[in-house]
Amino acid sequence: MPLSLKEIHDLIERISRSDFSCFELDHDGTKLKLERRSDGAMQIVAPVGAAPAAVAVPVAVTAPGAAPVNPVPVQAAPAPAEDLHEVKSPIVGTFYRSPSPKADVFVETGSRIKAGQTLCIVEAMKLMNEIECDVDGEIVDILIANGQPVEYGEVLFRLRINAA
Amino acid sequence: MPLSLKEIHDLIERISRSDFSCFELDHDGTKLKLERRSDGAMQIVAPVGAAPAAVAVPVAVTAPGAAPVNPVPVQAAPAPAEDLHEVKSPIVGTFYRSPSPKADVFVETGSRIKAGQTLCIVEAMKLMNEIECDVDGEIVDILIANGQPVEYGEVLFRLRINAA
Amino acid sequence: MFKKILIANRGEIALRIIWACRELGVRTVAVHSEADADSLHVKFADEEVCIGPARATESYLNISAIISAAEITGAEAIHPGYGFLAESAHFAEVCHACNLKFIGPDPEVIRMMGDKARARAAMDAAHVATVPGSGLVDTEEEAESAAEKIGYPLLIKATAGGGGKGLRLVTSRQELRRFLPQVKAEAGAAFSSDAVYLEKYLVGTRHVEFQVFGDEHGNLVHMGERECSIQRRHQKLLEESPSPALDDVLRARMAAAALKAANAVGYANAGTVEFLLDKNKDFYFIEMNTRIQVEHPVTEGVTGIDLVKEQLQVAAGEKLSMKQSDIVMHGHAMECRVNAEDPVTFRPCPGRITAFHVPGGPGLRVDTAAHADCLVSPYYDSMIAKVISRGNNRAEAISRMRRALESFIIEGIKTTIPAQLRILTDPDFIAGNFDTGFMTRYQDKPATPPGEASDSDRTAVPAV
Amino acid sequence: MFKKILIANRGEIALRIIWACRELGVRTVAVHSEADADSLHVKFADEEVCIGPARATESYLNISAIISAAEITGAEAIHPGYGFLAESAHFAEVCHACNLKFIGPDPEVIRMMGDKARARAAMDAAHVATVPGSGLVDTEEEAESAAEKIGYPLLIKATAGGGGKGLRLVTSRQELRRFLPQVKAEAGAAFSSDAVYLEKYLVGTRHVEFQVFGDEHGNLVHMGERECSIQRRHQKLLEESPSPALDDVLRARMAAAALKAANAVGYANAGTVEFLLDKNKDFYFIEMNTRIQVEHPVTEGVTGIDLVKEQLQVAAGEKLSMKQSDIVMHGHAMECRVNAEDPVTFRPCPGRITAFHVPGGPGLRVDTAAHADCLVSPYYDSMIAKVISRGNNRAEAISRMRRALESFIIEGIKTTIPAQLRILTDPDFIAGNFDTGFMTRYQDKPATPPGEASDSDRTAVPAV
Repeated sequence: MPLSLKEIHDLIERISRSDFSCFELDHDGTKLKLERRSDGAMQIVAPVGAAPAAVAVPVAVTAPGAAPVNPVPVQAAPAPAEDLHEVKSPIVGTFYRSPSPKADVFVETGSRIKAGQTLCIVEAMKLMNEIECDVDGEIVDILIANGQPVEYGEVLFRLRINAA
Repeated sequence: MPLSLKEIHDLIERISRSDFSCFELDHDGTKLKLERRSDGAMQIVAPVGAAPAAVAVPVAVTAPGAAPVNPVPVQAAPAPAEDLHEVKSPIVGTFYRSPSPKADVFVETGSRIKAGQTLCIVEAMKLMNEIECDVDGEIVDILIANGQPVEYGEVLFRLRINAA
Repeated sequence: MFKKILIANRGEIALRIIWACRELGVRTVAVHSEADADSLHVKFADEEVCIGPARATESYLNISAIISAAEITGAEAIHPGYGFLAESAHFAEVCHACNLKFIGPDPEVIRMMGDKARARAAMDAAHVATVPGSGLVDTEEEAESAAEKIGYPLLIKATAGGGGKGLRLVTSRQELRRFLPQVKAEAGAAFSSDAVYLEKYLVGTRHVEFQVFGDEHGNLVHMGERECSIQRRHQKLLEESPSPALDDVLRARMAAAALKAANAVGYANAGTVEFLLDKNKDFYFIEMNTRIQVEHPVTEGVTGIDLVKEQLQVAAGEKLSMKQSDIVMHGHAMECRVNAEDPVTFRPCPGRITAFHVPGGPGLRVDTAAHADCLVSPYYDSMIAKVISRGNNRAEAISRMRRALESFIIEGIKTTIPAQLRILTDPDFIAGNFDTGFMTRYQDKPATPPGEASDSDRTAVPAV
Repeated sequence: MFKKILIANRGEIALRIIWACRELGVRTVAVHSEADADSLHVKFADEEVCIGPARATESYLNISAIISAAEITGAEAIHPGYGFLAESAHFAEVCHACNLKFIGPDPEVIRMMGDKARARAAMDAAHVATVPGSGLVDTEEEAESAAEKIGYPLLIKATAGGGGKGLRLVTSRQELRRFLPQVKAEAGAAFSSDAVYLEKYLVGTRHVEFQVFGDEHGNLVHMGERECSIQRRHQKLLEESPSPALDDVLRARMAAAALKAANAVGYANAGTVEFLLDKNKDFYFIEMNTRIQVEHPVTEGVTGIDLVKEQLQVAAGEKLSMKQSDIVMHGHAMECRVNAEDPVTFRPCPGRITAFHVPGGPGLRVDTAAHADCLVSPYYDSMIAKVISRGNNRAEAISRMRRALESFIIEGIKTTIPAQLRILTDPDFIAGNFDTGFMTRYQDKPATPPGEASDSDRTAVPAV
């Protein structure tokens, strides 16, 4: 028997409150897939079976009065394939792709990187902190635009690690 | 994989808050069965598999400050077998087994009853309301003592209905 | 003081009464329908009795079941709350006949104030101004001649009416002829009395009511006013005290009239005298509510008096705990009623509440019997919470109410919170410029004339 | 007024500051550790920044991350709450160096009051009585000669101590010799300063503190006292105002001393002057807390003033919104801290809250960031809610608190509610007869001497 609407609502609610980035279910005629975008909102990608069209709206995991969520287009932040390595910001600050406004960027999408190579700068309290790569690989995604603020733990880059 | 202790706790909590009278789960090595007694408490009947002994205690579904639940001894109020008929009080009042203090009781355990026969009196606002039986059968249980108050809908008698 | 009382009500007001009893050391008996077996008023009472099935007529309006519940539990008194049997003179009489103290005024006072024509006559005798109107009118001819004297527009009102029923605005003789038989027929069907009278329809009026309180020793005080003009189809949405329309002189005049009205009938316990106030600062008695009101926390906010505890003490024969000179108002209080209704159509939206988080912080109070994972029943009133804010002035009370409603999380059902927030940001509301027609700006067309008495917390009492 | 501020805290105080900002129309930035991503202060703020992992030293005590968060969000000021960085003079200085207004007093005042010896010297100069004691004592000989002058019993206290650490009761010269090096070693390890001094140990004293408030224009007022003698091992459990021990004359004397203390250092913003009060009605300055206190709602309850809004206004350069003569106390207020702790052993019991229902009704306030299905983190303070009751007198405040705690539903974890209820039914507590030793009757043996300053809301600040 496929899941009821209520059951699907419950699942959505539950997953919304979790920190999973992806949830897939194939259950007796119901297929449900939830993916979390990098801005924290959930998107219902493929409600099939018993799920009516009415639930196929993004479920923003925000309380009333909270800042509006800026939906990031799916193309800009595809879910990482299983072998992509993430480089996260170790500090709060402002993200810069080059050592100075007129200088070349440290890396581009497609750049081949060695561990220890500088990927970017995060400025915090007027200090320029160089963020180094911890693996050998190739840049697949650069998730932050030049000059944008970053939080602690925010993903900056995704790399395909070199095959051994 | 059997359920974790946490998962079992969650299930118990969830079912406790629900109004299910019985819950059974057979899931990859874990078998769990919960049954609610007539006083509203849950009893874990058969936690097997990953469920440790520590959870095998009755979960009383009461809030702090609420009236204490009087656990009904299992012998005194056995769950009705499937063919027992219940006679409930249609009004709030005081239960009397005989028409006057010195008179004989209307019925005893084991009495054979015809539909329309008086089983007891419930006094409300000084009026003596005779409660009549709605089936033919034999009295199996008398659940209220003489002179005790009864609520609306409270079970007074259980009868075994005569085979047709 | 009583040792044990029974509460003949449900929801937030039943809980409110339980809190007062606990503070006074009085034991409580909750009664409930089968639909309410898991309700908080049942959980928090010391004892509970199921009195019938979900339908109110068979449970919360079932006098015999309620009296029996009091008898089997040994309760000494019954608090009726608001709605249900709170203004049933018959119920109050049955209580007394069964040696149960009814926590409210004398049955005869309830009966008189429940009959609009008799209440009006009593006020006329006490020299309290009432809205210009007629005596009972039966025939078309009587009505027309009375209407000539009063002038149009006017209202046809059923003596036993309430809740917007048995009420019709007419602007001409033609309309009067057309609607008179209709209102009589409606009233006869709904209230088992088809007596009607005519009343001048006042434009641009405010609904301002005074809280009065008497004891059984002849003492009587007032506790200031509540401004209740923000109504939608006779449903109060937001109440506040003090009223932005009153100055000290007008307040003193209206308070004196309220005390005169209550004195005229020898009033004991909590009561509310409702007035219409027009732009010339003239005010007219419209009715007296002989019970605790939904909006009593507004008065508690500015006076610091616990009205329900006072009700219990007075009913137990004690003297009022304060003199008039002890009652001092501080700051400003405001109440919003949060209903399980669509915020645009105001249609009830019962259902299961999946998440529920009440706002906290200074100057806020939330009275509710709702909670996470509770069912808002379709059988009863749609009000699920009252939010009361208190500030040192009206601006602070408004800003506090706004942030409270913005941070009140209720998921799973629709509520009127968006409608309340719209009111709280309306420039006319913020400036204090409004009358009972205020809410018409948010609706396409009023179905009944805006204005005057809201009876949302009075439930029609069937003859039992 | 500021357009946007950052709140460098978590839990109920972060929410409390958000409420104040919303009422003033100030936008808020929440900062949070990875463990707090789903917390209510994050949900209710206008913006939020993750500043580090769960450990407080890497997040809520991480000055560089907090300042960066303020910079990337464009906040103009930082409210530190209580605990964490609230009494770090260094943090306040860094804020100012980065053009961020620190919402609190001047860094130099924070530094002076955080150094017990310097604070004492300032009070001596201002002729505010302090507990008889010595200057810094380094050697055994210095200590012994100072001890002869003060008399036993006395306390060895570390200058930088707090939270019950760096503190030892000694009753004889032998004990002094034995424990002096031990306290110095402890203090050196815990606070990076091993400076200690001696202080007379007073028996049967009460902890009574005065709320003071200054602005940057030289105005200074007091808002009455808070009685905080109900403590367990220097943790306040219950606070109230007014104190049952003060009459008007003593209140006026102590208030004058509190104002003198604050004036002596040119105090601006909210502060608390703590006194020990002995049975002879003599009182001694013990310390000044240079921040908002956990128990500030008690003062809000009796004065009607919103202390956090006042903090923001004063920090923005406005004058105090009231004069001393405007501040009038009404009724009685009481606070119970509900902690996720075993009610007998007081050991923290973190875990998941499965059901959470806060009490409502008149005269009650609950400040909390907890909710149903939330995790009480083992990383931070165990306080999950503050319940504040207000009544027209102490008896009403007590009965109200009792019914509030009895109806506060928290399932899934243990809380201190049973311990609080025990206090609220204790005849000595009800009679107002207690001192800081009160709680020893409920524990086998106190590990540290009962009495004086509770520092539960002051967190040791690591050198950053």
